[in-house]
Amino acid sequence: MFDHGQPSYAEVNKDILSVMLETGPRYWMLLGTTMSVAVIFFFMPWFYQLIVGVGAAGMNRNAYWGTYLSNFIFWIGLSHSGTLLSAILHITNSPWRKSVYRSAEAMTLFSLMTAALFVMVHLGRVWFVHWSFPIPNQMGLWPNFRSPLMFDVMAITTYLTASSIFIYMGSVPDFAAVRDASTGLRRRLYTIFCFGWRGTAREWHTLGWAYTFFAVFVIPLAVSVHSIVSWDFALSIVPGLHHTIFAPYFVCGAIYSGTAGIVTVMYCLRKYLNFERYIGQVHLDNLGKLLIALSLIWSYINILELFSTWYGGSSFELEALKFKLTGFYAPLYWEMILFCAFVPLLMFFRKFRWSWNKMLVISILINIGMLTERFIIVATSQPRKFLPNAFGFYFPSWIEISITIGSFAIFATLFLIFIKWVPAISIYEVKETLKPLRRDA
Amino acid sequence: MSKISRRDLLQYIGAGGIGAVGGVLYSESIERDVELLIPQVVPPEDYSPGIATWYNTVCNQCSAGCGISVRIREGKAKKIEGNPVHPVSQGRLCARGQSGLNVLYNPDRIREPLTNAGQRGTGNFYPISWDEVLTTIGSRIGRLKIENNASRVRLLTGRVRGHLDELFAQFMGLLGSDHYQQYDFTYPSALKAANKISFGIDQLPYYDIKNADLLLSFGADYLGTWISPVHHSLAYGHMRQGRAGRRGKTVQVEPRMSLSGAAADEWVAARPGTEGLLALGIAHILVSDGHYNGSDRDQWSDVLQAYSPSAVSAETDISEGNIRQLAREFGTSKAALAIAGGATTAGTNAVASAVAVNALNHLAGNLGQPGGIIFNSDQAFSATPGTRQAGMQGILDLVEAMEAGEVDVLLVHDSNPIFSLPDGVGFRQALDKVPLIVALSSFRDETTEQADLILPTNTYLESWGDDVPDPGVGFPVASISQPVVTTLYDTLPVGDIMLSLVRQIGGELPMAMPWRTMEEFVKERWREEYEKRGSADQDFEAFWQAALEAGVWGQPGVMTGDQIVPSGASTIAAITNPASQFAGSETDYPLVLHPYLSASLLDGRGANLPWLQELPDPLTSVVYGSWAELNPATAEDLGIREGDVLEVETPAGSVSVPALIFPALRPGVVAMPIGQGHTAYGRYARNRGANPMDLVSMQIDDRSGDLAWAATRARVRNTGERLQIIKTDGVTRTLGRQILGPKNDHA
Amino acid sequence: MKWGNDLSTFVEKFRQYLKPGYYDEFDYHWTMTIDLDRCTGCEACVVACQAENNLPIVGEKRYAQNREIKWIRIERYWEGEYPDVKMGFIPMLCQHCDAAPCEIACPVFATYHNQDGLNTQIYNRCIGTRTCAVYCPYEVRYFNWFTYTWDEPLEQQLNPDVTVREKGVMEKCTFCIQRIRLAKDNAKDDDRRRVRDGEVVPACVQSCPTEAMAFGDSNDPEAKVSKMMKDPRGYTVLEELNTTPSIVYLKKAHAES
Amino acid sequence: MSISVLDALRPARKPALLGLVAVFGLLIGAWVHGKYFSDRSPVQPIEFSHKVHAADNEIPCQHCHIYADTTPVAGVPSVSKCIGCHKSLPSVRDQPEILKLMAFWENREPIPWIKVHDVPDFVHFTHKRHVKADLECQECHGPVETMDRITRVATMRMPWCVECHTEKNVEHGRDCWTCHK
Repeated sequence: MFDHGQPSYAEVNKDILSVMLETGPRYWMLLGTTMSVAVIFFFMPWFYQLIVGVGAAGMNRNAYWGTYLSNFIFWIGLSHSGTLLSAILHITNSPWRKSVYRSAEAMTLFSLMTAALFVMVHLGRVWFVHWSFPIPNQMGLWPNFRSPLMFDVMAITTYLTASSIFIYMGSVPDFAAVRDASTGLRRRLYTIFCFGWRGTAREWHTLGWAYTFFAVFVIPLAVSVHSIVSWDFALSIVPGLHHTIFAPYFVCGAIYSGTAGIVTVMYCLRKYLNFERYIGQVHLDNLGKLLIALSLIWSYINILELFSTWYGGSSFELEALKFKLTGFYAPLYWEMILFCAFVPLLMFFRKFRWSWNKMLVISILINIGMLTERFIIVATSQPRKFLPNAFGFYFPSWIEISITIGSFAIFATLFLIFIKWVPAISIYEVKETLKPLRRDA
Repeated sequence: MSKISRRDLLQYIGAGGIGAVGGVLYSESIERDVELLIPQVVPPEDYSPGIATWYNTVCNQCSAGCGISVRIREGKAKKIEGNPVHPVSQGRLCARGQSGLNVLYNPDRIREPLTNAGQRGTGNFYPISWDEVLTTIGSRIGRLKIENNASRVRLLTGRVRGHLDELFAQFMGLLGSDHYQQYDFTYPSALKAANKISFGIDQLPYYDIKNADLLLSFGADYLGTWISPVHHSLAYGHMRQGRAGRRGKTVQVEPRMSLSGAAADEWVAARPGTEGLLALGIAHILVSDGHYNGSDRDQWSDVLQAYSPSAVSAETDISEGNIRQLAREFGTSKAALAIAGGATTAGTNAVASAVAVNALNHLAGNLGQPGGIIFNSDQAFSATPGTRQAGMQGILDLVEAMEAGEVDVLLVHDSNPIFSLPDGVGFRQALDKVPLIVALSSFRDETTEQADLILPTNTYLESWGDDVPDPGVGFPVASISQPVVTTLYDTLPVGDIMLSLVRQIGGELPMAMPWRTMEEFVKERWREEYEKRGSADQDFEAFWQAALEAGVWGQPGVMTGDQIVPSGASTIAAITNPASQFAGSETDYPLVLHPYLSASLLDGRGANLPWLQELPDPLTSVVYGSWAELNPATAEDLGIREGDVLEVETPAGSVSVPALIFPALRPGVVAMPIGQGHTAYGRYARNRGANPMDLVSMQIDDRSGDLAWAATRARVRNTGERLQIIKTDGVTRTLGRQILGPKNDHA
Repeated sequence: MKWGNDLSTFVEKFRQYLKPGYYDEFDYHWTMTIDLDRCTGCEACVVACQAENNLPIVGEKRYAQNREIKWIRIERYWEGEYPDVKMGFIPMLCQHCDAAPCEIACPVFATYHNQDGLNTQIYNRCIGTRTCAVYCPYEVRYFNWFTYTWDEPLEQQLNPDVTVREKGVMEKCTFCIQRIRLAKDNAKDDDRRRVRDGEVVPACVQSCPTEAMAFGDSNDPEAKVSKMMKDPRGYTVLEELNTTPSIVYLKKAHAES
Repeated sequence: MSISVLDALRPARKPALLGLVAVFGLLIGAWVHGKYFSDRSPVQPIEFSHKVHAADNEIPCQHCHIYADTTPVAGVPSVSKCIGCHKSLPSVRDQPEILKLMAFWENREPIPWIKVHDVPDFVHFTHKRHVKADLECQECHGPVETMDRITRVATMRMPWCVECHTEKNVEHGRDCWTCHK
């Protein structure tokens, strides 16, 4: 598990906390860059769009949904594996989980936030977004509980809440460690954050029980969230979207892209935060195997979708399929197939699975594939629905492309802030995996 | 809680204070905007806020003369609908008519009298007072009159009917000038001339489409642009589904499918310019196959000898079988009707074509019959519609006179010859020789831009007047036009301007034309008419109020005078070969140019109305801009795709327009809509598309003196540039989807 | 006390949903028939709608971006090739489906079915998710991508009975609900419980020069639409989707030969 | 654990209290604004007193607001309507407010009254239906006859409308299209 020899408890504390406590100019430069990219590419175009109207984006009367929605799904998808994997691996008691789960869960949280931002960007009148929450009011107006979008609101807020609690709960002992290692204001803050954690047996017991409970609770939630997101599409009768397979397809795709995302994040943590000792070959190997499995399931569902469409024989569906496979956006479709179905097969070879650089490339390719998958779903189906005379075309505008780029910067910014506030690797759980105590610390 | 220190207390007070200020600011921010309640100083009698009132008047967007009802709320016009009691529109109205609101509230209206301060053609105009402008014109004309040179004053108007026409005529007559002409591009002069030849009656008869069983239309887009589209549409609807168990059939003969062609059961794309020949071919079969059994059968047989099906088939490119089939149907239908219009009556042999079509009606025996041609023997009132139409010959005479320096003052009202005439006429150049050009217009169109003085007129929704639809509806009808809103700007109704001029000129004119306003004049004329007709069952004022409320006066069911059924002799005598001669040789110019009236912009007069600019063309769905249509096969031969910018060249000139592939167009024809290509005429019209009139060679049909605007050959060249054609259509094939109805249906 | 109210209405509503035939129990069932044999595609209805319902003048640029707003549009379909080429027109407007796909989509109830059998759109409740438009198989919902303005003084012709929609709001055909409202108002003034047949005429129906359209309450068996609907040529567009539209088209007839 | 949590939260107690006070201040501020500084009772161009007209002189509402029972709007009386009575009322002719009125009349200018009872553009409201349903004017406009300067007593916002429609069980009173346009 530890590529460079097993550290002592003190070393664990020092390695992990130093990331938080010692901040060099490189960090500030990086944070400054990501923040300015986020402002310039995301918030400024959004502000412009708020003033002139959603018409600033490339959507039109044939394509009412565009990149904003496809990005929303992408980010929701990316959010999937963090908490889900962490919870599953916690229940199955897999020790290799312990050094990766914290940042994976953070990834969940931040991609959910980014996804929520895309909902805001997508809305025509975002200033009334609160109407979609079931807030009691004098007018007696409720949201429409039949709407898949309403399910979305519920599912995402629940998932966001649960994920936040889950990550927070797991961090409480670590916050105590931060408190102990720091002074002044930070110490006072972390005293609050850790609820005065003292490390008594009863505290450990309660934490362990609650954590397991939450892990069990979060798993079905995570599955339901992306099912519900898929229903935004599948509950419509639009050819190309109206598939029963969509819920498992989306869940699988989400875990797939999320796992690939974890690989990317792991690479960065290891490389730039010097966590080589904690994130090692075993993680990479296991994640690689998981990716292969997910890729196969994903490919299978994809084939299933094509097959059932063809077998169903509905002329509307066939036309939509034809456009997807051979129309204007066909190159993107085949790119997605290449990146998500074929490239991951390389990981059958240990040479690829064991190489950090190769895995980084593969994981990024997978996520590019998944990003285009969502785009294709949105861009090929709804501009060509039932009435040929109303067929149209969708191409994203510069505003949309810019906001897409900016969203990655927002994610990066949030992550950069995160590593300064929360230990990026679970200190106490890593310690659990150390071999029986060496008494030199 | 332990005791609170002073410092803490201050902090709490501070927090509370900030909160309170925030609360006030928040409440202030959700305040409503201050709105004012502006009462009226003195309310008008029929004013009730929040409730709409309807006023009836007459549409002036084309020459059909539909009655309209305008919805008024709080003194503003909100919507135009057809006048339900008006026999022409019967409560219905076309897109152009409904866009009349855009005329009234057009941002580009002329709001005050303008002068160009001696710099003609620069487009710079300066405001001038009504007094000054009227004095200038009045003294100029007055001097000419005193010098006995009144014939040096010319008046050119658009289509003007009713008593405004009489006012103009009186005015010019009293001046001593007989040069009052009307020019309206859409006026069917050739048809009228042909009818005069065939039937001996100088009018447009009523075509009773409503009761016809077979309607054979030669180029006449009767549902879109021809004569009275709304009335024809009503008739069409009735003919199709209004009679139980009897569905009328329509056949359309034209090289490019028009709105009526799309509605027709059969679309026959005869070679351009040979539609009249086809009519004669059908006539030949009608006579030879014994469908016609009149006493003059032998004469018919003789004159139609040359037009045997085989000969006609070779000329028209329509199979012999098809011609025979058409003839059989035409001959056996209970009520068959043939009409001619559009490009068929815009060739060099336009009258001959129309006469050929008239021959068909003769042979079908539908004259004076239901479902046939009905003559309006009683023209309501003294108005004589259309007699002032100059035709092309009249315009050429005017141009000649201007060139020769015989015109000192040219008054132009509501007519835009610079736009709607080919450059070959030289109208624009001739204007340079005229010392004073006065435009009476609501908009700065191309011709108005050349004027020295612009007298802004009220739109038809702000004016008094009356109208007699031409052709009528089979019984006497006259409509009243009344202002439905108060005048928006410092403009005057055109009748009032003329009457003011009368007073300015002085002499015996004010004695002979004593009215102060158009309203007075119209009312007096109606009173005279009322008394003449001896309708004494109520006093005139009551009648007048009733007429104003109804917007129309008529005597339905009264067919005054016997229906004249002319003999066929004059038609027989007039039949000549109706093949059109095209300008340009076939080798240099392989294609035939087919300009057609735009369904929304008509001859271009609708181009300044945003609703019409945004109205998808019925057959191509194109908005904003013009295009050249090519048959898919022709386009493929020439290697042209949709959106390629073409240079369309004719002997008369060339324009650049994007190409549009149009499936219902005869190969070898390039079709272009008329209407765009304005160089002035407001923000919505200006510099948009191309004007096909720039391509039309100056050719005249001798017998009517009308412009043969569909007799030019053309060639196209792909410039290699691309231009997006803005259209709303996606895919125009059903892809096997049963959108237009289930496939295997018994109906 | 409000909570209790809300809950009881909610329970009642839910029971109604469960009850089959919920959609049949409306006061009125406004229905339109369009006779394609009469329709000539002249587009008078398009302008009538634009005038009545304050549809914006979007301008050339936005037209080119496919962002026009036309609550009723004419769709055209070619059949065959030259010379046997035929054109079919079909006016397409909101079908006011009884089982409308759009109605389940809106998270805030901006679109719902009201007691008149109308598929309604409350502009001021709309938050602009555009889901309804994506779900609509007839593509008759239009979105205000921008705040549209009128060149002065064109705004004077705006109908005061219809609001001007702001950016970010979905809009669509309402069957000219302001006219329905006026007719009901008049009926109330006359102490009538119901509106007479022919009393409500939407702008498009009113303008149609060939009288191809009819409008009325199909719950009334004597109404003109009820009779028209029984025509053997009658069909609804995309019947296979089971949206049960309130617009019945009468198929174009063919000439006997 | 419980003890330690409270202990740990002790530093957060004061900020929380401060926040609470601020929220309380916010509510007070909003209330004060609504009571004293809002658009509910703006100063009109002429200090017209409904008390004098409606209560002291017992003029019925619809004498001046003539359209209330027949059209959607109540109708603010025209200037000529005011003058109609006031030219034959020499007793008050010299009061400053009446002089203002006379000035408007002589200049043939309308009086720019500030709207107190206003609903947004997207609301369809008709006086006719409400008057015909036998609602007293005061039910919505408050005791106008006691006011010297008109004050809006109701919010004229949607909850207020819905409340009444619900209470009175108006037919389709809660259908959105009844009031929205």
